[in-house]
Amino acid sequence: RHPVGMSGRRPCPKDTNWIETAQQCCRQCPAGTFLSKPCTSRENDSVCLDCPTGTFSTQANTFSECQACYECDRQAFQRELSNCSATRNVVCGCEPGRFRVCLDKLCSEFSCRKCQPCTGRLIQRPCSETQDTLCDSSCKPDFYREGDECRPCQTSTLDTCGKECQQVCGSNKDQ
Amino acid sequence: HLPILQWEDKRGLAFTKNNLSYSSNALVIPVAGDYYVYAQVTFRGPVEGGHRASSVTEIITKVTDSYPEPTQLLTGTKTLSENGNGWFQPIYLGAVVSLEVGDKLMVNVSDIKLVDYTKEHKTFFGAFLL
Amino acid sequence: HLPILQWEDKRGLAFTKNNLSYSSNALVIPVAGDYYVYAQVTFRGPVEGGHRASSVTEIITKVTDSYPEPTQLLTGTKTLSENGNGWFQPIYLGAVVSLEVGDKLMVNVSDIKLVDYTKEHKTFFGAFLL
Amino acid sequence: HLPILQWEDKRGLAFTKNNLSYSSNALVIPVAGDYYVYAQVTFRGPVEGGHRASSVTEIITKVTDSYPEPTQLLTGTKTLSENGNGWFQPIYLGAVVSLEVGDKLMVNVSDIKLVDYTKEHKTFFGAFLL
Repeated sequence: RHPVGMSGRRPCPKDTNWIETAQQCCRQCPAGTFLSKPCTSRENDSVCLDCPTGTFSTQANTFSECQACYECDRQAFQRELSNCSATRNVVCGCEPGRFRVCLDKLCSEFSCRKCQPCTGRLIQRPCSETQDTLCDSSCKPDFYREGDECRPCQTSTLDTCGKECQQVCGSNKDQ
Repeated sequence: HLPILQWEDKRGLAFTKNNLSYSSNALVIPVAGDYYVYAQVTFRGPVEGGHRASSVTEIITKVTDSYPEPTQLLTGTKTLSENGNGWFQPIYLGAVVSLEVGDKLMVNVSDIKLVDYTKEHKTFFGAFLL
Repeated sequence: HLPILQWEDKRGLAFTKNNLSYSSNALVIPVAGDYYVYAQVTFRGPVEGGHRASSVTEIITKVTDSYPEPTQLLTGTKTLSENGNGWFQPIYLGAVVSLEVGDKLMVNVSDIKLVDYTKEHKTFFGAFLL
Repeated sequence: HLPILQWEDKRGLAFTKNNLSYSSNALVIPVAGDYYVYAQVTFRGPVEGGHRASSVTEIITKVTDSYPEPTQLLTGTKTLSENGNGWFQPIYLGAVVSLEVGDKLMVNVSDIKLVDYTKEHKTFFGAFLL
């Protein structure tokens, strides 16, 4: 055997891969399939089969099997944005009313946290898949500030409530 | 007994060979001998409706015809000091054990709702004959 | 993709044999078969100028001629509940995987600045044919 | 040096064979070659009278006739962020090392009082020839 690189391997022409067991280049199988039986004499007679359900391959390949689909983490409030197909892994997002908190820069892992409700405030930017709601810093009319919350004015307790409440809710009552 | 995990044994990276088979949640030993048995479980939380877990436990267990009770082979227990945000905790176990023909190996966990089953490379289980 | 670790393959405890070679940050598989692949990365922090990491991740990845994208074989992800003081967190991974001739194995990490590479017995990587 | 753990080598799940023997706290290597060496120590605390540990360490060490000093083969170090309540922390280590006839393998720990020795499946140590 003349040395042509590791174990008889030769660079293969485009759209073919070296197959060790066949000791030759075989045509790649299209995305969504895998190499069930390598080619024999001619490059073109690779046998490709569809990826079984629950598996996928996104690219042309000579893989002996497809990759297993991921699953969305339902118990951590994830949902499927698109399900797994023969050519594409599942894509997960968050359930409505929740947004993604990424574990790392790639955001390959994320948890889904509840959007904040902005009670008593105007919404500057609604909650989205990737960002929490952005609440206005000031309270809505008929709401007064207590700590970092906005409370609704209640005429019944006007004379006993605090200074801020009386200022906001008192002036509303006089109008 | 603690809940027993179910496993994929054919698709993706999963496989069985040399008569080491998988059935009803267990690896079934075909030949008596010493095996290196291993498993990793990635736990994650908090989960919906789940109480706040203070610890997580993974146990590799053996069930054998010659003894009515399961035997705990390997155990990993870790307390959690997470503060309510999303947390991840992998536990890896592996060791050599002597097994008989027909012995069954299973993985038990403290709380099945806390197991991250979403990706095959995060939670896995296997054995090989020395 | 996540950063790839570089390894020492000759000095100290490190060695390669039986044609399992190391080149451009990867172990290169000489013979098709089932291999037990393992790696431990010790992470430590906080590091100068680094943002406060909330988690660390270690992934053993395979690159193969038969598929244009890397495949994640084993992953360990741990959230950190350290409170700013010096912290250490080892992550060990190991399992049996089926590999082809020429397949390359690498270790990726979430943040290379957090890897403790100072001692060969704290961060290591290897594989053996069953 | 750090304290050395003692091990049970006969009863329960413990065993030695193929001349790999256990004496004075060490596994003694009968045949030169590459071995997969592994150990898990489960640490737990707090313990009576013990100071509050800020970290735990497990080291697999080699003592060899050809070198007067022990060699650290594998090390797992983990800082503790437990808040005083009861805590558990397992550390698993495993890798391939080249050993000579008569080499001795031992497990050292940072604080022997923190080792959970109560159950054989929580703290274990072993090696096998490839």
